[in-house]
Amino acid sequence: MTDLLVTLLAAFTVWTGWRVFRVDSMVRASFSLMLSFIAVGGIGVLLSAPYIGVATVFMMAVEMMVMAIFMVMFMMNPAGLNPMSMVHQHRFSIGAGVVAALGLGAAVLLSSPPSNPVLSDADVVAELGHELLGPSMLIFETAGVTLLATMVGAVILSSRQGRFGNADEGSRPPGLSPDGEPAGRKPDNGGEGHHHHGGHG
Amino acid sequence: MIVLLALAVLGTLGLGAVLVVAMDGRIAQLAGQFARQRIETEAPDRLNRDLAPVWYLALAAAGLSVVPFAPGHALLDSPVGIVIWGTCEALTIVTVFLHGWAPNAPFPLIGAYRYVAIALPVMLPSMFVLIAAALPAESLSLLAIVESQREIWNVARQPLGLPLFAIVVLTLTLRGPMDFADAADIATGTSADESGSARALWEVARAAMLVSASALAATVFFGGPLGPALPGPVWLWIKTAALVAAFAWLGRRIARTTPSRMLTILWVVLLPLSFLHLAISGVIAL
Amino acid sequence: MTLTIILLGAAALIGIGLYGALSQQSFVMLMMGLELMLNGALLAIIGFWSLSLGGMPEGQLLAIIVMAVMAIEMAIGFALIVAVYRKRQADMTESIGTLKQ
Amino acid sequence: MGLSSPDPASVFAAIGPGWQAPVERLLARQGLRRALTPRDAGILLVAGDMPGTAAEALSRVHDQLPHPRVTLRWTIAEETADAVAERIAATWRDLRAGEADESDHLPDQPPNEWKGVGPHGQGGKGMMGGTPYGRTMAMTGEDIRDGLQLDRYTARIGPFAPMLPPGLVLEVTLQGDVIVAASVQSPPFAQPADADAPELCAARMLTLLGLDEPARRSIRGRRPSGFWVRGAVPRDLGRIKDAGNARDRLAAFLAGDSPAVAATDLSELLPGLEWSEAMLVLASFPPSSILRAAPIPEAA
Repeated sequence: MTDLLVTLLAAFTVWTGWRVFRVDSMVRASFSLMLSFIAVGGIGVLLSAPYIGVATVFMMAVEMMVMAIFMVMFMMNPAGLNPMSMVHQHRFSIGAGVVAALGLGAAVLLSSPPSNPVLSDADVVAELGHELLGPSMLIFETAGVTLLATMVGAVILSSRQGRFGNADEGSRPPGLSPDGEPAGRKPDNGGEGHHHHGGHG
Repeated sequence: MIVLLALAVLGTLGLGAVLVVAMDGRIAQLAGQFARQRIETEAPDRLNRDLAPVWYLALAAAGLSVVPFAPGHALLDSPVGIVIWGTCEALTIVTVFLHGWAPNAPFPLIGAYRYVAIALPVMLPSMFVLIAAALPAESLSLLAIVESQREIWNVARQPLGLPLFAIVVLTLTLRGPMDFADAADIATGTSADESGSARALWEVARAAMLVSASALAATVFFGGPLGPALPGPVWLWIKTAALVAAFAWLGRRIARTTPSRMLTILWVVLLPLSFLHLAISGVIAL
Repeated sequence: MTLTIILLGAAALIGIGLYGALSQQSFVMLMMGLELMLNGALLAIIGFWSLSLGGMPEGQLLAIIVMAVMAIEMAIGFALIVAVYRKRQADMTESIGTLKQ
Repeated sequence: MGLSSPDPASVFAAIGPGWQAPVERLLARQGLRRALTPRDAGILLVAGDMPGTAAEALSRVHDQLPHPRVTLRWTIAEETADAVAERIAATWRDLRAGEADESDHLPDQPPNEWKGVGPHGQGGKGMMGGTPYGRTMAMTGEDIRDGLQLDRYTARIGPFAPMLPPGLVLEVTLQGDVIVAASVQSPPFAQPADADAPELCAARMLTLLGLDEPARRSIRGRRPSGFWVRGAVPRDLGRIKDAGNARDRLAAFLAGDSPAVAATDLSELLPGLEWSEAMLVLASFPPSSILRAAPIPEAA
C-alpha cells in the first residue's frame, strides 16, 4: 500500500516538475513546482518523516507564493494568454538534463544500498529535536545565522537606496573637496560599477 | 472510531458553516445565489477558478482533521499536528491568490496581490503563537497540547496568544479588518467578477474555514474537548461556537485600515509582540 | 524496491531541474530549475534516511539544511534580480553579458 | 436575524444627476442590499435621467448583471422611496420565482477589433506590447514609489463604479496598487445639497472601512458603532490646506457636520496614493466639493 502510494507520488512529483517548463502561465508554473514539492512532502510523511514532510509543504507553499509574485512582476505576459517559451542553448540543455537523469538513474540501478528501514516505533520528531539542539547545534545555529545574514543581504541588495543616493541613478560618493569631483572610481560607459560577486545563481 | 471521527469532522464543518452563514443572516441570500447564472470572464484560468473554492473547503477540512474531538482522539493523530495546521494556513494564501488570479480581471488581481502582501507577514505571528502553545506540552501534537491544559488553559497561561491568533483567524477567513482580498474599494476584490454558484461557494468555504480556525483556537487556548460532566465533543462544539461568534462579531465591528498601513502595523508592532509572547511563554514553560 | 523508485524519481527531478537551469532565459524560471534540483536532492535524502540509514537523526538534519539552502537561494536570487532589474530593466540572462570580465 | 432572515433584494445602483442621496437612503432600508459589483446584483436600479454620454456605460453595466436580471427606473421625483421599495420587492419576488429576465443590450463581443500582431496577438516588440482587442498590453514605466520600472496598467473606471462618486469617470494608471497618473474623463453628476448630508458622507467612508452595518445605521440616522473607526484612516491622508485631513473630515461627519472643503484638482490629488487610500480620500469630500475639483476635460 505504502509502496503504491509512494510510486504514485514519485510519478506525480516528476510530472509536475516537468510541467513547470511546459506551461505558458507563470502562475501555473510556480504552483506546478509547489505541487511537485507537496508530493515530495507526502512521500516524507509516508516514509515516517512527518516533520520533514509537512515542513516541506509549509515552506514551499510560502516560497512558491513569493515565486509566483515575482514571476508576474518580472515576466512579460505572465498570464499564459500567449504561448511562451524563452530558452537558449536548448539542445545542449536537453542533452545535459537527459545525461544527468540517465547517469543518476543508472547509478541507482547498479548500486544496492543497504536496507535498513527506520523503526516503526521510533519517535523521529523528538530525535530530530534532540539532534538539532544537541550534537548538531553548531550546524543548526550556523544555518540560523546564515539565514539572518541572507535577510540583511537581500534587503540591502534590493533596496533602492544606495550609499550615496538612489541606486538606479548611479550613486556616486561626494567630492573630497567642496564642489570637487566625486570621489571613487569613474564609471565606464554602460555597465558601470556593477560587480556582483559570483553573479546570479 | 476512525469513521466516527471522520463523521465528526465533516458534520462539524458542514453544520458549523451553516451556523456561520446563519449568524451573518445570509442563509436565504446564499441559497438564492446558487440558482443564479455563473458569469464567464474573458480568457479566465478555468482550472484554478474552479479549484479555488474547492481547495479552500478542503483546507478547512484538513485543518479540522487534526483537532482532537475527545482527549486522545483526533482523525489525524499526527505527532506534528500543529505544523499541519500551519501548512493549511500557508496553502490558504495560495488559494485566495488563485481565486483572484483566475478571473483575469483587474480588481480581483489587485485583491489577490494585497492579500498575499498582508497574509504572508501574518504567518509569522501565527507560527510564534502556535509554537508558544506547544511549549508547555513539549510536543507539536495537538493531543499533547490538549493534555497540557488539564490544569490551566493556555488562554490564561499565555494571555497574548488569543488576541494575536484572532488576527490570524480574521486573515484566513477574509473577515472585517483583515479582509484585504474582498474589500469594498475594489468592488469585493477577488470575488468581483464572480456570480451565482461560484460566489456562493466561496462564501460557504469562508464560513467553513472560520469553523475550522475557531475549533483550532478552542483546542490551543481553551483546552478543546476538556471539561466537566459533558462528553468531549460537546465541549469542543460549545467552545468553537463561542469563538466563531466572537470572531464574527470582531470582524463586523473593527474598521479596516489601508493595506500599506496594516503592513507597517504587522511588521513593526505585531511581529515584535509575537516574539515577546514566545519569549515570555518559553520562560514560563521552563 | 521503494528506495529504487524514489531514487529514480529524484534522478528525474534533478535531470529536469538541470535542463531548466541551463535552458531558461528568464532569471525566475532559471531559479525554478535550481529549486527543482534541490527538490530531487530532498527526495533522495528522505528516501535514504528512511529506508537505508535506519532513521539516523543526521539525515533529517540534512533535509532541514537543504530547505534552508532553498530559502537562501530564493532570497538572494530575488534580491539580485531586483538589483539587476533596477539597474538595467533586464530580467533575462543574456542582458547582463557585460558582467563577464 | 438567523435562519429566518429573508433574502434581501440585491440592487446595483446606477445613480444619475441629483439622485445620490435618495438612492443611498433607499438602499440602506431593511430588505434591500446595495451590491458592490454588478455581478452580485439581480436588479439594476437606474435613478434619474442619464445623460447621453453615460448610455453606453449603462448598457455595459446592465449586461454585467448575471441572469435573471431586471432593470428598474426611478425617474419621477414624485414617486416616494416607499413606493420604489415596494416595486423592488415585487420585482425581486418575480426574479426569484424565475418569472422575469432581460437579454443583453450590447452584443457579447470584444469592444474593439483584434489589433494584435502575430498569430496570438502578442504584437509589440518581442513578447511585449501590442493592442489585442484594443486593449493595450501593459508596458513598463517609471515607478514613483520605489524606482523599480515595472508594468503599468491603465484603465477607465466609472461612471457607475460604487466606490467613486456617481458619474465620475477616471482614467487611472496603476503600478501595482499605486496610482501613478489619474485624469478626469468625465466629472461627477451634479448633486443637490442633500447629498452632502454628514450621515451619508460618513456612511461612504464607513463602507470603505469594511463597516457595512454601521454604514447602514449611519444612513438611517442612528449612531454607527465600531472600533478603531477614526484611527483606521491614516493620519496624513488627504491633507488639504485649512481643511485638515481625511481623518478629521470623518470625525466631522460622524459628529454630524459637513465641512465645506475645496478639494484640489483630482489629477494632482490622487497620484502617489494607493488605490484604497485614494478611494478613502475621495469619499472624505462631500460630493459638491468633488464636483468643483473635477475640471471638465476640454473637448473630450
